[in-house]
Amino acid sequence: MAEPFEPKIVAFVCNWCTYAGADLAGTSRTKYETNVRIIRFPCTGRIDFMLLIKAFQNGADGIIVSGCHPNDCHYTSGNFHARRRWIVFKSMLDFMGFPTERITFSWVSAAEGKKWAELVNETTDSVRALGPFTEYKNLDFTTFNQMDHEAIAR
Amino acid sequence: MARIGVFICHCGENISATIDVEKVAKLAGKLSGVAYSVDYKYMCSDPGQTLIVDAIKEHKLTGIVVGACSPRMHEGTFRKAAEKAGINPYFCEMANIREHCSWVHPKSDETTRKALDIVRTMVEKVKNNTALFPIKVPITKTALVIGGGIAGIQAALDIANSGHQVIMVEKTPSIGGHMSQLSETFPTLDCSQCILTPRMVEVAQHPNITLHTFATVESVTGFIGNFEVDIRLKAKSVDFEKCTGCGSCWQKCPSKKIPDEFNAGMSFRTAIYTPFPQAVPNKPVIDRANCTWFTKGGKCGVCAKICPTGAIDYNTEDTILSVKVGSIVTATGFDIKHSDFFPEYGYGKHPDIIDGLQFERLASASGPTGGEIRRPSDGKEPETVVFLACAGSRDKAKGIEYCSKICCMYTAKHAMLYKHKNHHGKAHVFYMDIRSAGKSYDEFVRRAIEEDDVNYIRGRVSKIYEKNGKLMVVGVDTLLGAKPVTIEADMVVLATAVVANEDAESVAQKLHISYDKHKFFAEAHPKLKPVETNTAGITLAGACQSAKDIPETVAQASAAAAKTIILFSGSELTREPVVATVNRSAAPVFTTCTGCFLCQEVCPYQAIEREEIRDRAGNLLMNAAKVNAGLCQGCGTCVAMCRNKSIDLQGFSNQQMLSEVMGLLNEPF
Amino acid sequence: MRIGYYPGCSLQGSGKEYSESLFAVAEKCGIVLEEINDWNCCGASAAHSLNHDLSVALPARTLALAEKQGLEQILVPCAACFGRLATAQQELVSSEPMRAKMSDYLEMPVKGTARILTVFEFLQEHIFPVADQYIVNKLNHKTACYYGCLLSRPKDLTRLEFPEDPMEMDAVMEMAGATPIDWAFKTECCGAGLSVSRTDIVAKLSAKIVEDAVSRGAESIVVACPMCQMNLDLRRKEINKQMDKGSDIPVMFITQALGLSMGLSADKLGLNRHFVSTGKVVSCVGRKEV
Amino acid sequence: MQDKAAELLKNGTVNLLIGFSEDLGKRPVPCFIETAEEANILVFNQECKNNLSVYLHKKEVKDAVKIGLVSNIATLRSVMQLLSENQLWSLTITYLTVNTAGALVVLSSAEELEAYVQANFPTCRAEDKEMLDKLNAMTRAERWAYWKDQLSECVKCYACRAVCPMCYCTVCTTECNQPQWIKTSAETSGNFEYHTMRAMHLGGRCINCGECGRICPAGIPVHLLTAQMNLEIEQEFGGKTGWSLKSEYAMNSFKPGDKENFIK
Repeated sequence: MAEPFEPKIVAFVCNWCTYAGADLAGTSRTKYETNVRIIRFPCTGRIDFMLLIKAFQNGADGIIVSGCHPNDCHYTSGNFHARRRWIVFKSMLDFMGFPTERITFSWVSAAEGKKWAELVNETTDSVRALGPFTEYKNLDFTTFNQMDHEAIAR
Repeated sequence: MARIGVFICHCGENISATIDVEKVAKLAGKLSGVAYSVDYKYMCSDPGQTLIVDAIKEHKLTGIVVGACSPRMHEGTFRKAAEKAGINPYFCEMANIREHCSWVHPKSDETTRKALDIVRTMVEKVKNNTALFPIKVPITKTALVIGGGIAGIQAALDIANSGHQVIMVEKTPSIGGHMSQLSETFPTLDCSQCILTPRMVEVAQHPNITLHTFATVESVTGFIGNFEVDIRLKAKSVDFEKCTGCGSCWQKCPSKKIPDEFNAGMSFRTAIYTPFPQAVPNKPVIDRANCTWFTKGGKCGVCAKICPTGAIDYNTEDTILSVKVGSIVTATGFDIKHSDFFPEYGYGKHPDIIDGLQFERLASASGPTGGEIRRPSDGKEPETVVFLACAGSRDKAKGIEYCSKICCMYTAKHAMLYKHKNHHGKAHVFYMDIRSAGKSYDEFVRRAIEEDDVNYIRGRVSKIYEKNGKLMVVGVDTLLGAKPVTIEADMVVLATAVVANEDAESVAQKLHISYDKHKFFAEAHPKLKPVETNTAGITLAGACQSAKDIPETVAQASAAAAKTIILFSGSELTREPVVATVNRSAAPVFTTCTGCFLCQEVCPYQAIEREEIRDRAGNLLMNAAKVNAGLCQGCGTCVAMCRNKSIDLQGFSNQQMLSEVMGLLNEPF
Repeated sequence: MRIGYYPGCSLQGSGKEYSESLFAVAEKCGIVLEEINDWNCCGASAAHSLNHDLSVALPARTLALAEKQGLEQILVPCAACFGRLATAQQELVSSEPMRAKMSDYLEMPVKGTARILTVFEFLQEHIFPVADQYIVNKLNHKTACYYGCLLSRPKDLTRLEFPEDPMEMDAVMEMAGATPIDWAFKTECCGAGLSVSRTDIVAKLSAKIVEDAVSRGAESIVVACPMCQMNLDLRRKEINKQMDKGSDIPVMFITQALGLSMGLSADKLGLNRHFVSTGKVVSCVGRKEV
Repeated sequence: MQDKAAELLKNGTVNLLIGFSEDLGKRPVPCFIETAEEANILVFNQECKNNLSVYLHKKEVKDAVKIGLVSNIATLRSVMQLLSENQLWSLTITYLTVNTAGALVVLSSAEELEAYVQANFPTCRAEDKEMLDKLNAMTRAERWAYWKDQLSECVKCYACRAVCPMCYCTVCTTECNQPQWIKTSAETSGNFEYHTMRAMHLGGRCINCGECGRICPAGIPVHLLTAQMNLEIEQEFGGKTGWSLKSEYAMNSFKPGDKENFIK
C-alpha cells in the first residue's frame, strides 16, 4: 500500500518578520506540521517570481510566500513592491490556468509565532487536500506518454 | 572543488531530543561536496568552536554549514570562528534545525529527514557563496546641522564638544528659534531666554562650530560619510567683518512699519534689523523686500550714510558655499497654524483673538508690552481671558488629526502667567482632555487649577463674536450637565495647532528623506530608530519630526549628536557586505545592464546611481546602473525587478537562492 | 439650458413673496423656470423622523417626475425642501438597491441624477453672469445676510465653501449695491423646528439673531429660507419682548433685495406681504450714502 | 512619403531611413535606405504591420545616429515606451507616419511624438479582445489545457523575443547559465517557464503591437499573454504603456492601498 500523500511545501520568507516569527514559534515550542521548508530572503522584495516557478518545477506541491505586514518592512517598501508583483504574478498564472491556490501569500510578523504555525498547518491541510501537483510534471510527459500509447498501439 | 564541513549541534538536548543528530551528520557527510561532517554537544561553546576551527584547518574546508540554532542567534559567532580558521567568514552558513525543526516537531524520522533537508539546502547555498569583505566607506568628520533652534544648538554643541567640526545653517538672521520667543517655560517657569542665550553665545564662540545665519540648504548629494552640500548664503547687504553691531543703522532706518516676526506681528521693526536684542550674531541684515533702497530703486541709503564703519553694501549677492560633511542633523523645527482652521473663532479678524506665540510675546519681558499682559487692540489689561486648547488639533474634520502635544502645558502656563500678572483677572480654559504626561507636568496643571484659580471647562467652543466691546465665547461645559456656556472675555488665546514648516516638503526632497502626510519628517523606525531617517547619515532632532516640547527636543538632539559621534568615532565606516552590485565585465560588453533604470524607483535608499560608460576618447558608450554601497541596505528589491539579472545581491545571490531551492527539492537519497 | 423648479408648500403659502420675487427676477433676466408637473410634498419636518423609506420616497417621486419631464437641473429655493431632496438624491445615487426599491414603490423609474440647485447656485450660475445689465438701483444700506442652518449644513449637501462663515449672499448683496456686515449669527438656528409648538423658544433664538444684526448697524436682514423669514418677521412681536429694545428691522428674501436693485416694483416683489414694514429698505433705494 | 524621405536623406536630417518596400506582390517588407535615390522603393499601406522600432536596437542602426523611421501607430507607441525606459538616447529620430485622414505626418521631436501618440492612442485590438474574452470565459482547467497544448508546440526559437522592441536586453535571462534560470531544451515545462517569464517582464511595458504572436512559426498566440497582463495591470494600477515620456511602469511603483485580499 502506498504511503499517504505528504506534500512538500517551500516557504519563501523575509529575514526580519516571518523568519523571526518562525523562530518565535520555535522558542515558544509551538508545534506544527513538518511539511514546510523555509528559505530565507532578506526581504519579500528580493523574492523573484522565477524561484517560485523553479520550486514547482522541481517538485514542490505548495508554496508559502510571507513577509512583514504593510508599513512594517525593514526596508520601508520592499513588501509593497512584492505585493504588487504577487498581484500581477497571481493573475498571470491564473490566466495560464495554473492552480494558484497552491501558493499562499501571507504577512507574518516577528511577533506572530502562533500565526506562523497556523499558517503552516492550514497550508499543509489545503495542499494535502489538493493532492500531489502532477499537472506541472505532466507538462513534459504527456507527449512521451502519447508516443508510448501510439507505439504500443503499433 | 568545494570541500564543505557540516557541523551538527545537539544543543544539549534541545536538538538531539527530537532529531537523530548522528544520522543527520552521517548522511550529510555523503552529500556531494561535503568533505567532513560531525555532531557535537554544544557547537557554540569554546570546545565546539575549537572543533570547527581545527576541522577547517585539518580538512582544508572551503566552507562550513553549522546545523544548530537560528542564524539570528549565532551566525556572528560561527562566522568569527570561520574567520579565525583562515577562511572568509561569508563561507559560513547556518542551518536552522532548532527553532525551525527540533522545537516545533515531535521526535520522528520525518523530523530527522526535515533536519537533513535543511542542512542540504544550506550546503547547496554555501557551495555558491563567494568571499565577501566588509565595505569600508571613508568619513568626512564634519557634521552639518540644519536649523539653529534649541534642537540644532544642542546637537551642534554636543558634536562640537566631542571634538568634531560642525557647520550650522540657519535661515533667519539669528539662531535661537522659537524657544527665543518664549516667555517662561513649563513646568518650572524659568525664563526661556535666560537659559537659551548662553547656549546661543556658546555656539557663536565655539571653535569647532562654523555658523551661517541667513542661509539655506540648496542641495544635498552624496551619501553617509560623504555628503556634498551646497549652502545658499543669502545677501545680507552688511559686511559682518566691518560691522560692529552698534545699532546706528536700525535706529535711523526710515522704514519702521514692518511687522516684527519675532514679536509674532505685534510690533514693528525696521528694514535693516536684528530680530531681537540678544540675537546671535548680533549684526543686522537688510530685509530687501521691505527696504526703500531696493523697492524704490536706489532711493534712501540712510544706513550706508550713517554706518561708522562703512559696512553697508547694497550690491552683495547670494552666494553658494559648497561644503563636504559626513553626517547631517535635520533640526528645522515647526510652525504654528497661522490661518486658523475655524473661521467661527474670528482669528485674524479681531486683534484680541491671538495665538499662543503671540501670548508668549505679550508675557515676555522683552516683548512689545514689556511683559505686561495687555490687549493688542487698546492696550488695556484684560479682565477676563479665555484660553482654547486644541484649536485645530485632534480634529480630523476641520483641523489636523494629531495631538500638538505642547498646548495643554503651555495653555496652563499662559493661564498661570496671566494670573500671576493680573491678580484680579479671571482665566478660563476650554479643553478636550488635559494631556500632561511628563515629569512634574501634571502637578503643574493642578497648580494652575488649584492654586492659581484657573477655571478649566471641559468642552469645545462653537463660536466667538464681539458684542458691546466684549468677546463672547460660546461653548459647552460637558461636565456640568452639558450646558451651553457663554463667557464674556476681553481677550482670547487660541492654542493653534503645531504644524510642519511651510518649506518642510522641499527640505525633505533636497535631503532625500521621507515625510508623513502632515509633512513631518519620517524616522527610520517609529520605536527603535526614532532619530535616524531612512537615508543613512541623516538624523532628526526636534519638532521637524513631530510636535515636541523643549526637554524632548533637547534629548532627541543629543541622541542625534550621539549617532553622529558614533559615526565619526572610526576613520572608516564598516558595513555588512550584503549589498547589491551591477555586473561589470571587460569591453566591449562592459555590463549586461541595459540602462533602463526601472530599478532606480524601487530602491528605498536612492542607492542606485547612473554611470556613464565612455571610451578612451570620451564618447558615451552606454548608461548603466551602479549601486552605491554606502547607501544600499541590501533588501534586494532591485534584484527581483531586474529583467535580465544584471543586478545581484551579495550573500543572497541568484545562484545561491536558486541552488537552495534546487538543493531542497532534489533529494539524493 | 432648461431649469426645473420645485416650489414646495412654503413658496405657495407663507413664503409666497419668495416665489413672486424669484420669478420676477428670473423673468427680468430672461430665464424661464419650469415647474415640475404634479410635484408633491418633500416630506420635511415629519417624514424622516417617522419612516426612512417614506422620507426617500417622497422626494424620489418628485425627482422621478423631473426626470420624466427631461429636466437636468432643478432649482429648489426652500431650504427644507432642498435638504430633503438632496438627502434623498444622495441615497438614490449611492445605492442600487434603494433605486430599485423606490422605482418599485413609485411604479416609475428613478435615477436621481438631476442636479439640484440651491438658490445660491442658481443666482451664481444663472443670474450673476447677466445681472450687471439689469441692476439699476444701489441698495445703499447696511445689511445682515442670514443663512440659517439648512442652507449651510451639512457641507457635503450644501456645497458651501465655508459653511461656518458663508459669503454667497454677501456677494449678491454687494452686487446690489448694499454693504453686507460681518456679524456673528449668520448660521445660527432661528428655531424653525419649533415654529408652531414652542414659539417662546423661537422668540429667544431669533431675538439673538435680530439683536446682533441690529447692534452692528444692519438696516435689513436678508434671508434665503422661508422658515427663517417667517420666524424673524411673523414672530417679531414675541422677539421684541426678548430684546432690551425692540427692533423694526425688515427681513427680506435675497430675491426681493435683488429685484429692488433691478428696479422692480415693491408690489411685484411681494414686499407688501411682510409683517414688519419693508418701507425703510424700499426708501433707501438710490440713497446716496450708507 | 517617398518625396519627404528623399528630402530628409538629401538634406542630411536623416542618414538611414527604415521603411517598407514592396516584395513582389507579397506583403511589404522592411527596407533600409541610405540615399535619396532609393526612396522610390518605399511603400506604406495597411499591410505595413511590422514594428520597425525593433531595429533601433541594432548596432548598424545605432551607428547611423540620425534615423528616419517609417512608423505605424504601434511603432510610435513602442518608441514612446522605449524613451520612457531611457533607451534610444544616442539616436536622433524623425518619424514618418500617415494619419487617419491619410495625410503624411512628420514628427521630429519627442514632444511632438508624445502629442501625436496621445491624440491617436490605439485601443486593444478587437481580435485580441475577442480571444481574451474567450479564454477568460473558460474554466481554469480548460485554460491550462489550452496553454499546455499551445506551449507544447513552442520550439524556443525566440522569434517572439527577437521581434519585440521591448526585449532589448543585450543578454537575456534565457541565456543566463549561472544560474540556469530557463531550461535550454524545448520541453513544455521549460516553455511554460519561458513564457511566464516573458509575460512577467513585459506586463506593464508591452505596447500590444502583437508582433510576437504574428511572427511565431508555431502559431502560438503568445501576444495574448502580454495583452492580458497589460489589461490587468491597467485595471488594477492604472497607467498606459507607451503613453508618456515619463516612466509610469506599474511594477516598479506601489500604492500603500494596493489590494491584498489574497494575502492571509
